[in-house]
Amino acid sequence: MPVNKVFDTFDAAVADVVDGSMIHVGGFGTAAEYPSYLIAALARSGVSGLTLTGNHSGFSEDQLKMMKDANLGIIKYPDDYVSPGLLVQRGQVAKGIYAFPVLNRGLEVPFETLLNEGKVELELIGQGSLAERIRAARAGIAAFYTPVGVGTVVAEGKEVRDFDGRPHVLEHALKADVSIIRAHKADRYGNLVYKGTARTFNATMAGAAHLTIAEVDEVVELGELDPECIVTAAPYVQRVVVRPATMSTSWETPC
Amino acid sequence: MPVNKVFDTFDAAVADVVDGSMIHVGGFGTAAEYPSYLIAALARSGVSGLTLTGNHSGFSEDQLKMMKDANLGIIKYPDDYVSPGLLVQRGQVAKGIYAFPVLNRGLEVPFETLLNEGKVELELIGQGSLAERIRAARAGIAAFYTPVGVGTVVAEGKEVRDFDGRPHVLEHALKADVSIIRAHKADRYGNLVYKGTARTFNATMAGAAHLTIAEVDEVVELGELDPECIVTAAPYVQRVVVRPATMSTSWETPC
Amino acid sequence: MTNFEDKPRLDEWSMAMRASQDVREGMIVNLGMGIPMLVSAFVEPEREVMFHTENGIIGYGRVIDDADAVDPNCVNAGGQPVERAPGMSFMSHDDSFALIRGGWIDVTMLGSLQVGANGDLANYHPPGKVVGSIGGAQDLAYCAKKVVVLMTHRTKSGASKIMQQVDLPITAPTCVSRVITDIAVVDVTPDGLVLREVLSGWTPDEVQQVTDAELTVPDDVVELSL
Amino acid sequence: MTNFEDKPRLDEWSMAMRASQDVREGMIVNLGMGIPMLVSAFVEPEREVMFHTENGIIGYGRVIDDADAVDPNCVNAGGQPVERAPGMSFMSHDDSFALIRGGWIDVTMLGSLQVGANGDLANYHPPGKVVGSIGGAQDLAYCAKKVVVLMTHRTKSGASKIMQQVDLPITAPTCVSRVITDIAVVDVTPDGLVLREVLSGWTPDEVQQVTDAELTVPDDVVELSL
Repeated sequence: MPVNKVFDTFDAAVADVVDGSMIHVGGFGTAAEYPSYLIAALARSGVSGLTLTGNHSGFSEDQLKMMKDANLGIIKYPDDYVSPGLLVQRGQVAKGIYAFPVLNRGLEVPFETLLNEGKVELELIGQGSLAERIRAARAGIAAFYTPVGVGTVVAEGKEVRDFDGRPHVLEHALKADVSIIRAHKADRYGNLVYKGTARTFNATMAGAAHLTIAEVDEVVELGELDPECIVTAAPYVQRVVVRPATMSTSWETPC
Repeated sequence: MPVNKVFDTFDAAVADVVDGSMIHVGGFGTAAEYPSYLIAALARSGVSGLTLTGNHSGFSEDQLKMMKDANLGIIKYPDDYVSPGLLVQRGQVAKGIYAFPVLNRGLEVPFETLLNEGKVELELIGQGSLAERIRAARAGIAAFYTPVGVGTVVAEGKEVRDFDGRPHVLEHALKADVSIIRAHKADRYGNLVYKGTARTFNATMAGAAHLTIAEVDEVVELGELDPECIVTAAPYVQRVVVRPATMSTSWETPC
Repeated sequence: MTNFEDKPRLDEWSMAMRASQDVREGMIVNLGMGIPMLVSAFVEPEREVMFHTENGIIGYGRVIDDADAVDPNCVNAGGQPVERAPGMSFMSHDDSFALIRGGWIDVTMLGSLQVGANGDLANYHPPGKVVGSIGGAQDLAYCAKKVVVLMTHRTKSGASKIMQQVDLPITAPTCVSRVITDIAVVDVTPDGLVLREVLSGWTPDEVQQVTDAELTVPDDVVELSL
Repeated sequence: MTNFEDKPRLDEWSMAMRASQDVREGMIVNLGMGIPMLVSAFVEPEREVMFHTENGIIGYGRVIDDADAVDPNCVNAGGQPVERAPGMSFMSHDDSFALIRGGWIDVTMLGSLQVGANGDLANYHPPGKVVGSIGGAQDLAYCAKKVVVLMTHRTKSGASKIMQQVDLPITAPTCVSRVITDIAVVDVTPDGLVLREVLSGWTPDEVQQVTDAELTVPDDVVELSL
């Protein structure tokens, strides 16, 4: 039987994600980079007590609607954009490991509200150390010394050691139970390519978990992806799901 | 004046490499992966007291000639293949940091001869830790904990610490003064793509030194390399030299 | 402290224009959110600079303001759509920060809330917030070869943002080498802050009056020109 | 110790053929130099296995023995030219070993000089050499989900290579889970070495006689079949 990692539905792909899981959530800042359908499927599954990692804690449904209506910026928000903030807003998240837990001005995002109420835990970490800690998990490195963060809040309680006369802080790998990521094309082995800046944390998180699920625009024939240009190699990806041809306009619709 | 990292000759590209430098030498095992013309230029320059890192310490001229004549294996050795062993044989190397310092059977390579005579120093390190130590230098990581090597010769004298109940050894970044590497195509900014398995240590070493020099088959117009498929980004490469259209058959010929 | 309300100030675009003078051909440059992101508009394409953005482009082109020309998969860290430029490449987030941490960024320009006389950078935690968002500025602040801050000289309520000692949580210690404000250019040196350029309409003494930190005024202080 | 010179032994190809039974569809497999590299010849393409090689291919095809079909830039870690196969990709050496270290190799098959009763692997430092070449086997031995050793049962001079305690420098401690030799298949278990399969023409007792380490012989020991 040929290897085939393609799942029929997002619901099936996340069905065995259990309460209390740690989940790497791909994406960075704009709608085109997030695994929206996988986030929606996790919202529908109702799984709770999650630890999420990612750049940003995300927006509530109302905030997204407002931003869509206002067309903030000149990049439009598609109707099927679901932010990881949905999981926060719905109380499914116990802890966040983020570089941007809150907006420094303006909107109060759901995570900030819950943090102020003492209902979620935060581990604040700079983007570079976050990315490297995730990469370390993929690469089997337990911990590493980086110069970044020494003397600031992110290094509190962490070991500091000098190398070549410069202090470095010890950061630990972040291996998740599940990585949910967005890519452009996949083949049935799970090889992935991305589209421009959607590579970001998506490629970083692939393989940094026991289970990596990729939401893709398209599955192509084996051999169609150029072996010189594959960004994420097949072993890192266990499941692939294709985004629907017809845009889903509510996260609540099974998909 | 437009940015242009392309040098006219290999001799010019290595002219300022000084005695006692640490040099990452790209390549892995077969002729097509080595920066032969850069190795030859270093041999001609006569620079000495070098510390070389790489997978393999390399062959002598006589050994190469023998292998070419015998046509060992079914991949032919081109006449312009120069092994890093040339630098060892000529006494230009003080120390080697290698995964394969010697052949476990058969030929005695120049490094083994000099090692037995006490004329060179060896730091033995497994391929994976070597690659990761070089990558760490490129990535600004001072040191990292790996499970590999604990309880063996490569971990002697190194710190060992448990993470998740498993012992790990602390390995330090290897930042060189110069990386000499081989790539397939470059543009004048220094972006690089490789050809198949020639990527190996060449891509690993790009940017893991203060000065990276790439020997390439071809320089293409800016914009011709697909931004989704560039393997080594421009900032990591300071100099590019194109291999000659007519094969050089002696390393002694200025080039 | 006098407010000097009637005195001239550079607007954000003019500050960016001044900052663009510090961007030279061949440099690898990272522009932080806010005013710094305006700088690229003043770097003509012939001056071959590679702009890096944390989310994984090295060598992007101009910021796009035509909705029809936008590619949602080619944006900078501020979410602005940018042009594809010849010689650019995409990379993952770990690779992008490896580039930063490895010391390959020649100059980063960052916004800030405060800068200390010793070069301390405090740009992530506004007063009154329970937490701040440290984002990607921290790696840039620790690892870029040169850190230039672009910020207004004072807060809206008139407090100096160049402090003898910052009183907000720091993003990175002793990392800033230059501050470009709406009225002056100040360098952080081993001997303290040195006033390099003063906006026309201000005297060095007046700049000092609106600055918490002590400024050295050298003989060769010049007028800030765009 | 009797030599049993007249008894049958598997040749290298037959050992590889036996080993190929342990390679199942969907597995990520790394084959070390020597006998292990022969294994891929016995895995039909329909059994979709991804062969990984340290020098940076995941998913290569068959070893090529036609000089005209050789691509010098598509070789395995032993320098053998290999076919491009659909679904393959190339990676750098650091990425290739990240894949190994991260635990993504299901099975690695390695040659060895000695294996200990506790699973110690000693495969890099031949007796009499001042140093050995540790190569890429170490990462595989520590990090692959399963380590299978393919080696002759004894040295040319007749010494057992399956040792109660290895006496050569080790590549990695307690990592081997199975040894396939030219006369037997032996598993390393928490209770010691267990004889699983014996080549026709040998009795379990005779295998024990040419083995330094103590072997447990379970009731279900079977004849080694290809």
